[in-house]
Formats: sequence, structure tokens, C-alpha cells
Amino acid sequence: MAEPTTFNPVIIGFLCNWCSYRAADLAGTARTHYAPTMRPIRVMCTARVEPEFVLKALRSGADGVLIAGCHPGECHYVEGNIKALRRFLLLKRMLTQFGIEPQRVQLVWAAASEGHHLAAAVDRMTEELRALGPLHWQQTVLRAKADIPLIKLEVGG
Amino acid sequence: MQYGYYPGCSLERNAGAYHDSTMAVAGVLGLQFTEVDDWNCCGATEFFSVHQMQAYALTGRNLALAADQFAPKAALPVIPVEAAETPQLVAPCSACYLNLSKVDRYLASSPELAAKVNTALDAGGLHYDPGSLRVRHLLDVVVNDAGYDAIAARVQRALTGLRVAPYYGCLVVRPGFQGQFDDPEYPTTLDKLMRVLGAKVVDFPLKAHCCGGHMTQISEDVALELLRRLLKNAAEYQADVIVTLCPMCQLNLDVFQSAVNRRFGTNFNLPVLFFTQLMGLAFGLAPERLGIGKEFVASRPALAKIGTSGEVEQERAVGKRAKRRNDQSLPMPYMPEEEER
Amino acid sequence: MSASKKPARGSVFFHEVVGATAVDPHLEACLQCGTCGGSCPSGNDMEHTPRTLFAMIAAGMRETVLRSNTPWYCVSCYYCTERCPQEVHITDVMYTLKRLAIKEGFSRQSSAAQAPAFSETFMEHVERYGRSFELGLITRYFLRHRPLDTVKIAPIGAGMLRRKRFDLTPRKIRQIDQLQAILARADELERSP
Amino acid sequence: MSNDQDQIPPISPPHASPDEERVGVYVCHCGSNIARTIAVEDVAVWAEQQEHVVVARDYKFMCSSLGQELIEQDIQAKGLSRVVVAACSPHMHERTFRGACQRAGLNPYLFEMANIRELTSWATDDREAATSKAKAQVKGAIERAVLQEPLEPLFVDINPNTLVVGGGIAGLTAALELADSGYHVYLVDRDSSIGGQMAKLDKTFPTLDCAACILTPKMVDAANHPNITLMTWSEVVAVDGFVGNFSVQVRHKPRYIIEDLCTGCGTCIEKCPSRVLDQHFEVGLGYHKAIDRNFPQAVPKYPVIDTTHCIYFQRGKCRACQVVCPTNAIDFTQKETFEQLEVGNIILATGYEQFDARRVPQYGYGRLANVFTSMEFERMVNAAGPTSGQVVLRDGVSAPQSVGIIHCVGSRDKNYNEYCSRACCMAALKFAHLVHERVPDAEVYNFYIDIRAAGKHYEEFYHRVLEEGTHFIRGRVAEVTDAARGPGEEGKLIIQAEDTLIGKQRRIPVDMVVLMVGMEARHDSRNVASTFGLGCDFEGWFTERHAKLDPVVTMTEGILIAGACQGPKAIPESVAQGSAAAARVAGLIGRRTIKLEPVRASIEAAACSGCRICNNVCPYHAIVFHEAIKISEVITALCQGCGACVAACPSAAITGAHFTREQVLSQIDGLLWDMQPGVLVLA
Repeated sequence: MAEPTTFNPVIIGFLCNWCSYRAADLAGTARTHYAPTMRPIRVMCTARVEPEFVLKALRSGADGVLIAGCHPGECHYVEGNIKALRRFLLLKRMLTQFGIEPQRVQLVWAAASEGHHLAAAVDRMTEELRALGPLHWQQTVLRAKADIPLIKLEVGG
Repeated sequence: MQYGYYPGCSLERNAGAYHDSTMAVAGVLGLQFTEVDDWNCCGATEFFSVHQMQAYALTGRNLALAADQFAPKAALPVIPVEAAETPQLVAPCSACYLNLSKVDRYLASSPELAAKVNTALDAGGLHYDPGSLRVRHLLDVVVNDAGYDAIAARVQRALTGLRVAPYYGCLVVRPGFQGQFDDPEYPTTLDKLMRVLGAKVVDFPLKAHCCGGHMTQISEDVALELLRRLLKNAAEYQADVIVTLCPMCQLNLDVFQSAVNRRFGTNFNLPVLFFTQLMGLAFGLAPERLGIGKEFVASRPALAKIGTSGEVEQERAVGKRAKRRNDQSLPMPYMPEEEER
Repeated sequence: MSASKKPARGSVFFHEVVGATAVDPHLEACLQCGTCGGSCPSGNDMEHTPRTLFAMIAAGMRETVLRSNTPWYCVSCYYCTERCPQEVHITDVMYTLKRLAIKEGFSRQSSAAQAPAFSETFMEHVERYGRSFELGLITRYFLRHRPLDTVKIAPIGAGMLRRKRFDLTPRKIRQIDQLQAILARADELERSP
Repeated sequence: MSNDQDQIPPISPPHASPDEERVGVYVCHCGSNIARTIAVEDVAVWAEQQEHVVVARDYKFMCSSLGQELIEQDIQAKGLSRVVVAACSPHMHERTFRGACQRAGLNPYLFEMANIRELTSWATDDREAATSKAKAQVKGAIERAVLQEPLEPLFVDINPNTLVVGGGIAGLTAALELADSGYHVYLVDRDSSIGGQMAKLDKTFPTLDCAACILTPKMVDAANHPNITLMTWSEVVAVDGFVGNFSVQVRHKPRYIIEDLCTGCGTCIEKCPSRVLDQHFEVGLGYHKAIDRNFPQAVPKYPVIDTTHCIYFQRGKCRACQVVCPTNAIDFTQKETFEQLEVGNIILATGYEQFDARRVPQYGYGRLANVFTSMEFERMVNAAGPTSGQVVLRDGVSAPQSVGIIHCVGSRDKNYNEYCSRACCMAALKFAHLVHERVPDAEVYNFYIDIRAAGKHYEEFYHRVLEEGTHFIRGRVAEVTDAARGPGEEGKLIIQAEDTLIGKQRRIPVDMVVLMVGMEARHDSRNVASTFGLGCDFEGWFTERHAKLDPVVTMTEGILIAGACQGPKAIPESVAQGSAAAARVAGLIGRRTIKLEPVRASIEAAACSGCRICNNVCPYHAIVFHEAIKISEVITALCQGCGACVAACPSAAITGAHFTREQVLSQIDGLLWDMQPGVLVLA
């Protein structure tokens, strides 16, 4: 098989039912074109997204994970998105320690009226992942494994 | 406070008074201005009309030189570069201020344009990263960094009795390529500054309208009418002096005032001074150090009013709140900023 | 495919104008409300209000637009740009129309024929010295382009000299070679984008 | 959609292991909407080869009755245990296909939808990439579907009482409609009187009937209606619960009047010595007393004490009102009180605010005396207003000989609000007519971008105003100034604009300028939205479920919206929405019970460690902790199904129905079917 000229990353997108999934619907209805790289999963709220889901996606071959929810203060479930944000920040710190670039897991806010905004986020992330190249989970994490005790030492000391 | 200083061509000669008074006032307020080494013309409003890339490159060279000269030096390796503040570049001329801030902003918004401009700059061994400088107008620095309180504390000879029409012109307040420090339609910072100096600020509805810019050179018909409107409005409010912050505005209103009088049979006699000149006078500096006397319409008679009671026969109240209100008059809308006065 | 990409619709001339403007002027958003024409300090002296020009640009009336004196009466006061409800960068479009008119040679025939000459004379000095040279600019511009008006401007020049507001000789920047190299490269880039 | 399906008990096949599931996959062309970009036949052929799939078909319109029958036949003939439809957004047709499953005897929650239209075919032109994305979506849906479990909807009783928030014309209409249908309504208004913005108006376009004449009878009806509990000077502070069973806390601000004693005689108002500018009802153009009501026909009739201006509250002296009150109804010691209401549905009709004209300094409002806002002008022409209906300049006596009316102030402008405020064009025409009526020889100029007269008899009204001799200048006004250029302009306000129909700049000197300020969402609409748990758009308007098909219902079951809180609206549309919201609520109450989505969390007691993390995570306080057995439990009726607790539980003891961990993980596997190591895709 010939080497592809441009690398097309695959992104797993967790879209909250109330804002971001509707934003994606709106982007389509408005015929806003964007990179066909995001494979969507509808969740009721970004707060439902477990770190395990993100890890699973990366382990199973995704090059990146996009989590999209309502703007802070506009969550359908009061503040599920804030919970998602806190969890996301923790997860991101952990992934960085594993040697996974921070651009690979992103959290964006997209209201139901912001189809264009969501489309732009997918485009932007696609470009960033293109620049990074494929995520070779096995190699990346195996390489990082050697460093893990070091990190633990630092934390302990 | 340290600033890069970009005087611009006008301040070298025709508005030398602006440069001299700026330096004198900066000294009093402790503002340290270091001139950009070997700067070139900003292109005024002319380059963009003829040659777009050259216009960007011309101003790009100034930005590149300034960014290099005022970049935070790695003298203290302990402090990371990001923590250091963006160096600031001050321009007293409105057109220079506009061009510097516009080019920086446009380069930041269009990586494509930035790449082109840097290709041009590369021919001279220069490079500019948009956003490496914060471009500011002199008035902004004076009122917001030095501050009204510090200015008030330096006033030795309040300008009481002097009726001042504050004239902003266009480019300082519009369109705000790097944020607006004053309202683009009805600015008030210069009004407040003049009040702090003790002057009586008159209403001047046309304070942000256009002086015509280079039109005095291209179409007198257009330019003189624009100037007439401004002079008429200032005269109607019985201003003794128009105070400005742009060399082009000063030149047009001052030098072409006699032409306006000839054309329209008027007899305006309104001296036009830079705000720094009035600040210097209020700070007790000698008029000679401030370039007073270089204007075409002599300011000495007007300045002689300083210290007098400044009574005018009758306040003109065009469309203003009537002083004596009869029972039937309707209340005016509430204006929050009036509380400050 | 990009979410920010605009559809290629409109007249050929419309795209020429947008393409010749360094930063997207949002010209397609014009509502034809007339805020620009109403705000313009020299609006009454223009053959067409800016809004009219934008309609003509959309209609592809290239020559009429480029022969109009309107851009040359723009005083760069930015009132229109500030007030435009659609955030059209009107002043930038005016600069673009001036450049296109000069390129076509139309500007010489308009009723504002002096404007390009003034801009060009100004540029010559900056290219040669790095800074503007007011006495030289006024003298050369009037002698070359408006000889009959020289008499009118002479007293002003004399007054400026008497008050030491004009230099007799130009001031040249130290690294004029560097500036000229930069401008030459910029010129190349403009010609072959 | 018919609700009959709710009555048929779903028959589900006995739960099999995932390996034994029989999946049917249906790929929709949606005419050419999907088929143009995605190779639908190809997707269907490929799908049929996937594990679990026993049948895969593509069809022109899956949502048509023929398409649905196709699914129903396959379920029965081929014994399908799971259905996957690859078509449009589940927000569009999930209910449709669930209905088809149910009719064929399959539990409707054993159905999964892959949205290959909005999310794929409409979002790209790249056919190859779109087709491969669609396959991944279908594979994800299959993998998820096989792990789905049959679920039964929850049924809860509906409290027949309704809360209406806002007593403007929309809320008033909704309250009266419901009350007339025999249901009880609590009508809460934060103002001291109901009536809203309409109470300030004089005439209403295009019929020119007097606003008070058509509004005040409704206000009185509401006050006297046995089914309406009126709560003015009150605000909703907290909302708990869910559709059918909301618990609402209302704060009653102190009026300092004992309502049971007050007869509304008005003596206190007359005798109060503190006269202050009325920024609220009179929009700064008139005055009120420190004890006053908005207007004489206010409902209820009781006044309110404005403590910031009351001499007694400020200085401890005066008590004039108390002295003169014939029934001893003044009580300076009143405190705010709180009341708890139980309601089944809530209608929000909280209205709009005027755009602040001071934000456009070039129009001179606040600086130039004779520049007025449209609401100031409304008060001026109102016979009960500050000038008793006389059109006069700010001096209070001179009639203007010329009036300029400026349209689109703060509207249709990206510097302020991009949207059209919809009602102002017609109001401007009404003003032009009223000026002609009150000052017969005055000239009136309308400066407009477009005249938007789309409504019954609106265009005819425009023609009438044209015939009355109003000048129409097509051009958005650049500025209003008092800086005269010549003798003709001295002492006037000059309106400068381009007359775009001539292509020339014009300066029109006038005596009076009226700014047609636009409508804005209330400044606190976001707070209100979060109190009631609904969405706001960027500008602060409440978000409806569907802009066209469901405009008065929100995403939150049981919370409805009516009137200008949803977007700029004039009286007829507000009334229509008020009635519509009432009809929706009445329909719901009539069903007595409501079906709730079974997407809920549940806790497996044996796995719960009693850590209580989930207790705090739940925004609805739906998880209780049993102290005795140290175990948490979900109150199913309170759970809204967000899944936050499921993700937070460190012992994985909580299951989120229909979004279980296994289902999502399996869907991820499906979506990435072509990315697994060792999978080679020949594209």
C-alpha cells in the first residue's frame, strides 16, 4: 500500500445531547463543511464521559478525542460541564505524563446555536493532529512507562 | 515607566512643538521615552493608497526595529520571558499610532499577510512577530499610566479662566485596532485631562470629527469646509483655544485658518495648541521649552486669560439642559458619567 | 474543506477587490443601509456614496467604480468603518480601489486627479530618504502637478520656514539601503503574489 | 405523533446473550440528502456482512410509512432483536423509529440510530471519507445495540396546578386560558402590578385600539378569577423537581401595605411628600411618589413603598401615609416572606427590556435634550402619561414642528444586536400617525433600512401613513447633532444620513428625534434560565425546543415559554404564544400521568461502598444515603439521567440505563473498527 500523502486523523467526539450534538446537527443543517474526521458518540451530558472512555478510544486506534458540551452556566444539568472540565484537567495531566500530547484530548464548549463554532473546532483539531501525526498508543505509552516511577518519586518527595 | 518612543516625521519639524512639550511633560511625570533607533516614516495615509505591500513593510520595519530594541533582555535568567511584560511603543501622532497598531493587528489576524511582510523584511535582515509590541497613543499613556491624580499633583499654575475646546480628531479613537481607550464617537479623556489642569472645558460636539487630513493638499474645497465646521463649532461655544493631540489636525486648523477666513469671510481667531503644551504651562514650565510661539494663530492673547475669572457674557446652551426649569419641563435622561463631573 | 472558507460567488470584480485587500473586508455583508455615506465628512463631494460603490462592485461595474472620484475623497477618518453595522472594513476597501484605479491609469482622469500625485510624491521622498520631507513634498507636488496654485501655497511655505516648521534639507535615515531593500522585496511580492 | 403506542404493552424477546442478537440495519437515502454524498447501497451491502447483522437494506425514505413497515415486517419475519437505522439526527426521527419497533413488538429501547445526515452527508463533499465515516457510525451503532437492554418508561402523576411567571400580555393570556379551562394557576410577577410593557403603551398597531382598553379588562379578570392566585411584587427564587411535580419557592417582597386592609383609595399617594423620578414605569420621563403604584388602573390596586426614597425609611421621620390612611393599612415593619408552591408545569413569560440608547452616542440621547426613546414617546402620547398625551419638546410646552423617527437603534447592527427587533417598524409608523394626529402641521421623517410590515393589516397601515404625508428616507442615520453648518440649521437637531434612494448625503433639521430602540433579553435572563433549568441563546433569549415546530416548549419537560422572553415579538404573537403554551399545558394535565424517558441511574447495592461521592455530584438531590446500611440509592423519579454519578462512582456501582459503560465502550470499538491493529482497509 502506498504511503498516504496527507494523514487523516480519526477523532472520537463525545457530544452532549443538549448543546453540542445539536450544534453538530445545526452545522449539518447549515451545510457548514468541516473535516469528516470526527466519529460521534452522543452522551446525555459531558459529565457522563468517564476517563476510561477516553483511554479506550486512544487505545483502540483514535488519534484524538474531542469532548464537546454546553458553555459553563448553560448546562442542561446545571453544571455537568464543570464536572467534566475538572475531570478533563486531571485526565489531561495524567495523559501528559504518559507522553500523549495535550492537543490529542480537547474539551470545547459549543452551544446549540454554535454549529459553525463546533465545525471550526473539529477543523482546528484535525489540523493539529495532522501536524502531530498518528498516535501510536503502544509505542507512546510503552516508552513513557520507563518514566513513571520517576514521576511517582517526584510526587512522593 | 519605560516606553519605546516613535516620534514620526511631523514631530521632527513641523510639529516640533509637540515633540518638545511631550519630552518636557514626560520628564515631569517620570515617563521615560526612548526613541526607536533609525525609524522611518509610517507612510501616513499615502502609502496604502498606492502600494499595499510596501505600506505594510514600511511600518513592519518600524515594528521590527522597536521590538528588537525594546525586547525584554535576558539579563535576569531567573525570570522567564513570558512573565515579562510586552514592551510598549508610544506614538504621539494619530496617523503613526493608527498605522503601527493597524499593521500589528492585521499581521496577527492574517498569518498569510505576516509571512509576506516578513519575507519583505527579511531583505533587510529583519523579522517581526505580531503581538510583540503594545502600541499606544501618548494621550492614553499620559492619562492612564501617569494618571489624572499624578497630573493634578504636578499642577503649579492652574489654567483657570481658559476656555478650551478639546479636539480629538479621528484616528486616536477610531477604529481602535488595539482596543479603544476612549469612546470612538464621544471621547472624554482629553476633556477630563483639561479639567484636571484647571481649564474650563467647553462643549464641542464635533470633537471627534475630521479635520480633512491631507485634503488641504488635494482639494481645498473639501478641506476648508471641513475646517470651517470645526472652527465655527468651537467659536460658538466661545472657546479661547482648541487643544489637539495630532500634528495633522494642528497643522490644518492652525495654518489654514486664515484660508478659511478668506474663503468664507469669517474671522476666526482660534489658536490651536497640543495638549502637552497646556500640560507644560500648567506644570509651570517656560513657554519657550514647550514650543509656544510656533503656531500661526498666536496663542499669547488667549493664554493671557489664564488666571482670570474667565467669565463669558452668556453661556450658549444649544440643546442643553435649561438652567432654570419651569414646572412643565420634562426630566433629561439619567447619564451615569454626569455623576463624576 | 474548511469551516471558515467562503463560497466563491459574486462578480469577478468583487473578487478582485476582496483579493486585493490584505485582510478580508467582509464586503459581501453590506446591507446597503447607507450608514457609511451618511457618516462621510466628504460624502457630499463624492460622485458616488461608498454604499453605491459597493452595489456597483457587486454588479461588476469595474470601470465606473475605478473612474469614480469617491475613493480619492476618502479622508481615512474611519467613521464608516466604526459605525458600519456589518463590520465591513470600508476604509480598507477605499485604499484598494485607489490602488486599482492607479494601476489602470483611471485616476488621472477623475475630478480628484491631484490625490494620486500627492500620494506618489510623498512616497518618492520616503523611498529616497526614509522619512517624509515636507518642504520638498509641497514644492515638488505643486510645481509638478499644480503649478498655477504655487502662488497660493507660497505664503504658507514662507510662514512655516519663518517659524522653523520646515526643514530646508531632507533628513535621511542611517540604514536607507536596508529600507530600500525591504521596499524592493515588497514590490516584488505585490507584483507576483 | 399519536400517543396510542404508549398504551400497547411492549413485547420483548427474552434477553439473549449479545452473540445471539439478530440485528437489522436500515440505511436511508433521504432522497438525495444522504445518497448524494454517501454510497448508501455500499454501506448496506457492507453492513450485511457484519457480525450480528441478519438483514441490511437501503431505502429512499426510511421515515415514510413504507420505510417503517419495512422495519416492522423484518422484525416479525426475521425475528430481529435489535434495529439500527442510519439516517438523520435522532432529534428528528428517533421517536418515529422507536414507534415502528414498538408496533412490531420490539422494545423501543432496543433501537439505535446512526446520524449520517446532519453529522456526515451534510457536513462534507468528500464522498469517500463520508462513506467510510458512515460505516464507522453504523458499526458503532451495531456494537452498541447488541448490548442494549429493554427498558420501560416511567409513569408519574401530573399536578394540575400551573405556575405562570410574568404578568405581561403573554403570561396573562396563558393564565386566563388555563384558569378558564378549570385548572389552577399561580401568576407571579416581580413588578407591583401585572400588565407588563403593554400597560405603558397608548395605542396598538395596526388597528390603533387603545392598549389600556384591551389590556385592563384582562388584568381585572385575572385578579378576580377564582382559579388564579395572583402574586405580584414576588419572585421565584428556586425550582426543584421535574415535569408534573415541580416544587417552587416564591419570595414575596414587602409592600409595607396590609393588603387585606387597603382599599386602594390613593390618599397615601396624594399626601406623600417625596416625589421622585420614575425610571421604571415612566422610563425617566415622569415622576412617582415614594408610595405609589405604576398607574391608576394597576392590578392589584395596592401601592408599594419605595424604601430608597421614602423619608421614613431614610430618615426615620414622616409617616404621612400612615397618618392619612383611613384603614390603617400601612405597616413599616413588613418583612419579606417565602412560600412554597407545588405545580405540574411552569410557563415563563418574562418579557424583554429596551435597548439602552445611551450606547449609541452619535444619536445624542442624554446629551441632546430633544432626543427621545420610543418608550419615552409612548409615555408621552399616553393620555395617562407625564404630558397627558401632548407631544411636546423637553421644555414641556412647545410642540415640535418636525419630528425625525430613527429606525433600528441597537438592532440589525453587529456592534450591538445583530437581530431585527421586529416590532419597531410598525411602532414607528404608529408614531408617525400619532404625531400627525396630535400636531397636525408637523412634518414627520422616518429613517429606515427596510420597512418590515409583515403581519395582518400591517402593510395597509404603512400605506395609510404614506398617504398621511409622512416622509420616508431610506438610509440608516449616521448621526444626530446640534452643530449647525448654516442658518437653516441653527437651533435645530440635524439628522445626517445618506438618502440611499438618491445616493446623496442629506441633513434634515428637526425639532424632535425619536429613537426606535430595539428589544433585548432581560439583563438577568441567564440567571432566570438557570433557576428554571432551561437554555438561553447567545443574546439571552430562552431557547425553544424547535424554532418552527415547537416554539413554546423548552428542552426541559414541563417548562414552557411564551412571548418576548423567547425573542422579539409584538402583541399578537405574544398572545398567540401565551395561548399555545396554555393549550400544551392543558393537554398534558388532561393525560393525568406523564411518561418519562427511562434513561436513569441505578445503584447496585452490593457494589456500593457508601463513599457518598455521588450524593454531592447529583444536581437534583436524587441520590439519598441510607445511614443505617451505609448505602446510597437513586430516587428514580428525581433522576434526570445526566450520568454524572455513573462516571463519578469509584466502585462502578452505578449504572446509567441506555448509556451503560459497556454500551459506550462497545460503541467506541465499533466506531474504530477499521483502526484496530491488524485491520487492513482497502480503500
